[in-house]
Amino acid sequence: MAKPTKEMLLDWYRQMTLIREFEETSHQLYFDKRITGVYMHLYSGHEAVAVGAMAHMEIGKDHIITAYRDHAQALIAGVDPNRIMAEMFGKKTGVSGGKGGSMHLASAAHNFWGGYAIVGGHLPLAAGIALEAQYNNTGAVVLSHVGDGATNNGYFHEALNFAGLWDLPVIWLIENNGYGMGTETERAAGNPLLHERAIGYDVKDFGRVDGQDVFKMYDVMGEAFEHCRNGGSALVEAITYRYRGHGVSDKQYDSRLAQELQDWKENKDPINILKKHLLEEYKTVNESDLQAIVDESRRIVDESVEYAENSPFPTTLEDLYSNVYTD
Amino acid sequence: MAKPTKEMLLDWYRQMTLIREFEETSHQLYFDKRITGVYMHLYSGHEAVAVGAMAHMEIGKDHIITAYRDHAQALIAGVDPNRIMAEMFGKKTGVSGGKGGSMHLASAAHNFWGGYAIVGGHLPLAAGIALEAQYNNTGAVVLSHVGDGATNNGYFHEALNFAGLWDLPVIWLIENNGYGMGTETERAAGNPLLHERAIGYDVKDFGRVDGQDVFKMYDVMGEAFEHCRNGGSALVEAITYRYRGHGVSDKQYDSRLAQELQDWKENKDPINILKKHLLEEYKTVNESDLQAIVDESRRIVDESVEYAENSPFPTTLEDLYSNVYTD
Amino acid sequence: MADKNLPMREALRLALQEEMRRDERIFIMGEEVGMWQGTHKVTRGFLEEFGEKRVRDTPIAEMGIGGLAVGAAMAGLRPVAEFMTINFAFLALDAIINHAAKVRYFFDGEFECPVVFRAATGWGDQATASHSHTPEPIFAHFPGLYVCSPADSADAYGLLKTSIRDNNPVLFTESIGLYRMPGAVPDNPDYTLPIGKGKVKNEGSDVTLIAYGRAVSWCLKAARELAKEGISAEVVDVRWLRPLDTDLIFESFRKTNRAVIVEESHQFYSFGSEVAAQIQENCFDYMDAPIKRVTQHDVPVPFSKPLEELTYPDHTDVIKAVKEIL
Amino acid sequence: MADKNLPMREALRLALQEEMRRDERIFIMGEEVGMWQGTHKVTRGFLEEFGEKRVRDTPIAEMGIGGLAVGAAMAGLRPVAEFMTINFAFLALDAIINHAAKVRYFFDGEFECPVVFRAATGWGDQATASHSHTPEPIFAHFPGLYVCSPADSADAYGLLKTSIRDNNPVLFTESIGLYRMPGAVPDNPDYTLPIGKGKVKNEGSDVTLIAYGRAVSWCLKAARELAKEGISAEVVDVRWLRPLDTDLIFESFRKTNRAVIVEESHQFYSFGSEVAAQIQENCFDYMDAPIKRVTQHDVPVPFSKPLEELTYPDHTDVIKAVKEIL
Ligand SMILES: Cc1ncc(C[n+]2csc(CCOP(=O)(O)OP(=O)(O)O)c2C)c(N)n1
Ligand SMILES: Cc1ncc(C[n+]2csc(CCOP(=O)(O)OP(=O)(O)O)c2C)c(N)n1
Ligand SMILES: [Mg+2]
Ligand SMILES: [Mg+2]
Repeated sequence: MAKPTKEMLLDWYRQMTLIREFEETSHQLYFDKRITGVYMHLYSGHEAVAVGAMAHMEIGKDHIITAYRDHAQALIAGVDPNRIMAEMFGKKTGVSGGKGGSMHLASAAHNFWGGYAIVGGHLPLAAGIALEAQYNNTGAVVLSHVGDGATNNGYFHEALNFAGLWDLPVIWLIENNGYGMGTETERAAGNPLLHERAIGYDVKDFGRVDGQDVFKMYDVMGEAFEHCRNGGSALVEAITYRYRGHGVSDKQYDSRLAQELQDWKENKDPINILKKHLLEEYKTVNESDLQAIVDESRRIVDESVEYAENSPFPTTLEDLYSNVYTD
Repeated sequence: MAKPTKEMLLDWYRQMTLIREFEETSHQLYFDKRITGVYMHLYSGHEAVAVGAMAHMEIGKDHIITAYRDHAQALIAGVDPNRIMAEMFGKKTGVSGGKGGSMHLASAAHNFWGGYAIVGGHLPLAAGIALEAQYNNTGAVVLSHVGDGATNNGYFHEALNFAGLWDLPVIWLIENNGYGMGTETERAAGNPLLHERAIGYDVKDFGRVDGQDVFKMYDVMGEAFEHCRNGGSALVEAITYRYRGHGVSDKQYDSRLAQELQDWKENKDPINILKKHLLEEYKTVNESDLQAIVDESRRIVDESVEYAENSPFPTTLEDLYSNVYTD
Repeated sequence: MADKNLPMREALRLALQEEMRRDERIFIMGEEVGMWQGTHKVTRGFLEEFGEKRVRDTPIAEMGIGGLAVGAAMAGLRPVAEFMTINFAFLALDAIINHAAKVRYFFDGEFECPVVFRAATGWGDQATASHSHTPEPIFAHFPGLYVCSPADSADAYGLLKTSIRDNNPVLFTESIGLYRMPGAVPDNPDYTLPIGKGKVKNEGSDVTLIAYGRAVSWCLKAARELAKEGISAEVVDVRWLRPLDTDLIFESFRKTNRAVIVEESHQFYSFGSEVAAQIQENCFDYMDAPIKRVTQHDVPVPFSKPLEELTYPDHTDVIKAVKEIL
Repeated sequence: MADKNLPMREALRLALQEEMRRDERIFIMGEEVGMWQGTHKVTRGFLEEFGEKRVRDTPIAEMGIGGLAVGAAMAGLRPVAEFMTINFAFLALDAIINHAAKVRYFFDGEFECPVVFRAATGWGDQATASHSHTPEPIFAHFPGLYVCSPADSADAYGLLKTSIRDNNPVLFTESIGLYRMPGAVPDNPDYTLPIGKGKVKNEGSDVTLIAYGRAVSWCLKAARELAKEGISAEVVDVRWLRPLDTDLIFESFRKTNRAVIVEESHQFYSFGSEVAAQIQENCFDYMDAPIKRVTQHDVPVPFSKPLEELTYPDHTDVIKAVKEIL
């Protein structure tokens, strides 16, 4: 894998801080009751996984799809943060017109096929999108995130078997954050080494990778993309951690796992790891450069909140009935 | 594994010939339109798999469950052939009162939990039956047959994961007869070495075994039973072949695979293999002894047909509505 | 042009074949659709003509088939996903209802999902309880999906083309009992029918018989018998359970003031339930008698031939119901 | 003995706890029922009291959960299998309908299947389209299963005990909107209620409001408001969708001659469809007006709060419907 350039690293830093600012702000907005609803799943702590993986996507060609923990993928794909935030508010200007909310962001223009709320439900969709790529010989690769908990669902089995059997260009990126809601991976999977399931489908097993280290993510995902470009499916298991519990409905999280949480934040924070590297590797990069990036992310998120706040709600019967069907 | 005694071998020969006679007779009866319906799946060619496996079951303690190809398991378990044949005729005297037919034989008294018609549907049931054994500490083992095609279904994934995760005493016996209906194992499974899926669930992989050789079946299944007795799940992949195609609805089978079929019959017939062994190993066993066993099987099957023919059909509304619910 | 006379199976096959010849994006996938030539032979010869790329045998993986078809459809292909029988589509309920029927809505029009889920439906031949459902109404309960079930060869031909050409997800079920039934098929490769529009299959004035799929044939047979006794029965084939052609139903009812609704499935929370509810809500002043329903007995379907026959209605039950309200 | 006042969640918890104390064979399994204390806290404290053997956290594997519970029930245990929400039970439709509801029948009584499938049901809190179903009717379409959904704490307590003690498979759904609603609960550990029997929750003479689950509370509220205007509404809570208490429905209707059926789900092929069909079939001569139905709009449920609120009916829609037929 070619060593990423300084420009790339700075862009990753921008992406990761944007995600972090966005998620932490969303968290605050939720507890301020400005974002409502019962489902909102944040990506804080996972940043290096999506950033390192999506860095290999050829814009306008490759595809990305995930579950309900989908804000980061939308942001990295380049979807307008204003419209993402507006969606979380349920506004008409949201990417999904306020109909989808936090769990259902998507943008056809960005080949972001969306976030899905049924665990495992998007996995066969990923295989189907990959079938189109193979069918029309586009050379595209589909990147599909998968939660550790989702790997125990029948959808995972059937989708990966299709991918292995038909050599569909899909990368199954397991985000093993240690839990499915409150259930540890070990209490849900007969074999907690989830990547070992790949062999059952003739999907290439790229093993486990430290999902907090964007460099390690970048390297292994590079190989996975390469593998799939030549037709075939790949599986990568990234070990990561969720800073904000399962979702906003997760009341007991912080208390139950305070210690574990603190350890990850202090010693394995993906942004700190990248920051440390940047400062050590590049004399030309200093604290203030990086702070400027954080500030810019901050500004973008603040603006998105303002945009969302000032946007109208969908309210009419016409809004309600539009897009049930297409004509 | 202790070497099976001569008496055991003769009993296996009895079981295998009884199954063969029963199935071939059923086949004839179907084409004579004396057995009706669209679904009937015969076990001819598979005999050594169930016989070698079930030989390890502790009567009244262990459990057996399978899919719709279920005549053999019923016969080996000791269910009255008369009542099995009556069921295939849809008679009131059938094991399932005529309500289940060929695909739904069962007998609580024999710990035979039945044949099921939805591919993969019985697999979580097997796990549930094993949970009862574990829950009540009965020391019982559940033997669950699985078709090669069924291993690609979500039910397989979820059931095996439960078994591996909770150390449920279930043996998953894959009967890889090369086809799911008309689809070769290789065209349905990403990795046609189906036993390799075990690792994904922490189910112990006992590899592949020649399902036509009852001795090999007996040995590997002995180890599998031993493993599960101490709590834990096991997977065995038996390679076998179906002489009568998928089922009676399978019109093109004989023609399409005539050559392949003939090869299996001539060179890998499970009954011939056992017969050859008996005659070579035991001077005291001769052709006529074995013929007498076949004749007895023949007689039992003839009797069962007569019994079925002479039994009444269920015909009343009371028959129709009984056992929809229990009171 | 002169019509062809084809059994429904062949009408479906012709429609699918012509559509696949017309549009490269259309492909068929499902268990045994290829080498086996289709469990019900609707895809006979397709593998040879269109090749493995467009005629795809699948593993026995209904939830995967359902979801994969949705993804392929969103991405621009036009999948026809065949469930060997509708019973196995129970395993794809989530893929069909929570994905196919909703992706357009919860992304507010970002994607289209032009998928057709084909499935053989209905009972007979002692298929037993788990293999004998006609559950169209439970799928049609949910908005976002269209549900269609043809009653004869001409409709099968036109409705399948309509379903394939439409850009919404369609559940298209084919009564096993009709596959062999012959009927005239228009010799027109662009023969399509409007979505959500039913058809009067027999004009009448004394009573309206309402059904879809195979039950329509019982109604037509009943109408013929009733005619001999001087009773004039109108037969309405709704063709679509969703959208449901209530206008046509009301129009007929306002003329006859009596109705019998006939279906293959169980009675509760089903087709007849909705149609009867709709009529009394919208045609109250036209009701001269209670609306009757003819359905199968409220039991799982047993194997034994005499019991199975006892389970299901036929034209004689329709005639009986009609006479009860005349 | 004096009644306790408990929110429905606590009434369910108490019923389950008492039953598990009474019968060692009963165990609870499902996603997050243990360490998390239950997504809806119905099993709060259970892991501590009953241990891992009887309080089993499961993988996210609904079809497996459904089937495993069926096998365990056949083998002699008495599983209470919790689906976090009924939406996820779509993935277990085959396990519930083709297995739980049929094993007794197709083996002609060889086995019993005393399983209770519990699931939170209903909408609200912007759960979005795939997480907002109240699909009890589609499950209740099929014979072999019982389907129950309580409307208040006392019923929740008694009906859950009834369902657990019965030897048939029961789908038991709990309206999320009712979990917090307080109500009197009889202080009697053996408080059970008859299967398939509904209850008049408010006596009236001008119109009958028929519902189950959460919709009952809208009916009661509507009845109170209507009373102020001198309109006397009887409220029938059917409690069970299968078996459905048609006798009680007919009895009330023959008294009031008018009915409005209220439900949380979509209109087509649903609860109101069947009840309306039943009434006009069996009480035709007592109908003074068309039977009205109040349901949610025929769209997937949107996220945005104002749109979500627009989607669903409440007591005001019930009042409106009543006035249309008075
Ligand atoms: C089929 C289904 N079952 C249950 C749920 C409820 N649920 C939502 S997220 C979740 C946990 C998923 O965990 P994991 O796959 O590890 O993803 P993570 O949230 O950790 O990113 C569960 C059980 C659901 N949405 N869909
Ligand atoms: C869920 C489901 N899908 C499809 C079918 C139709 N079907 C019945 S048997 C079968 C093939 C099963 O093959 P395999 O598992 O290898 O078992 P075998 O018949 O070879 O013993 C299929 C596709 C079904 N019964 N259930
Ligand atoms: Mg996780
Ligand atoms: Mg096979």
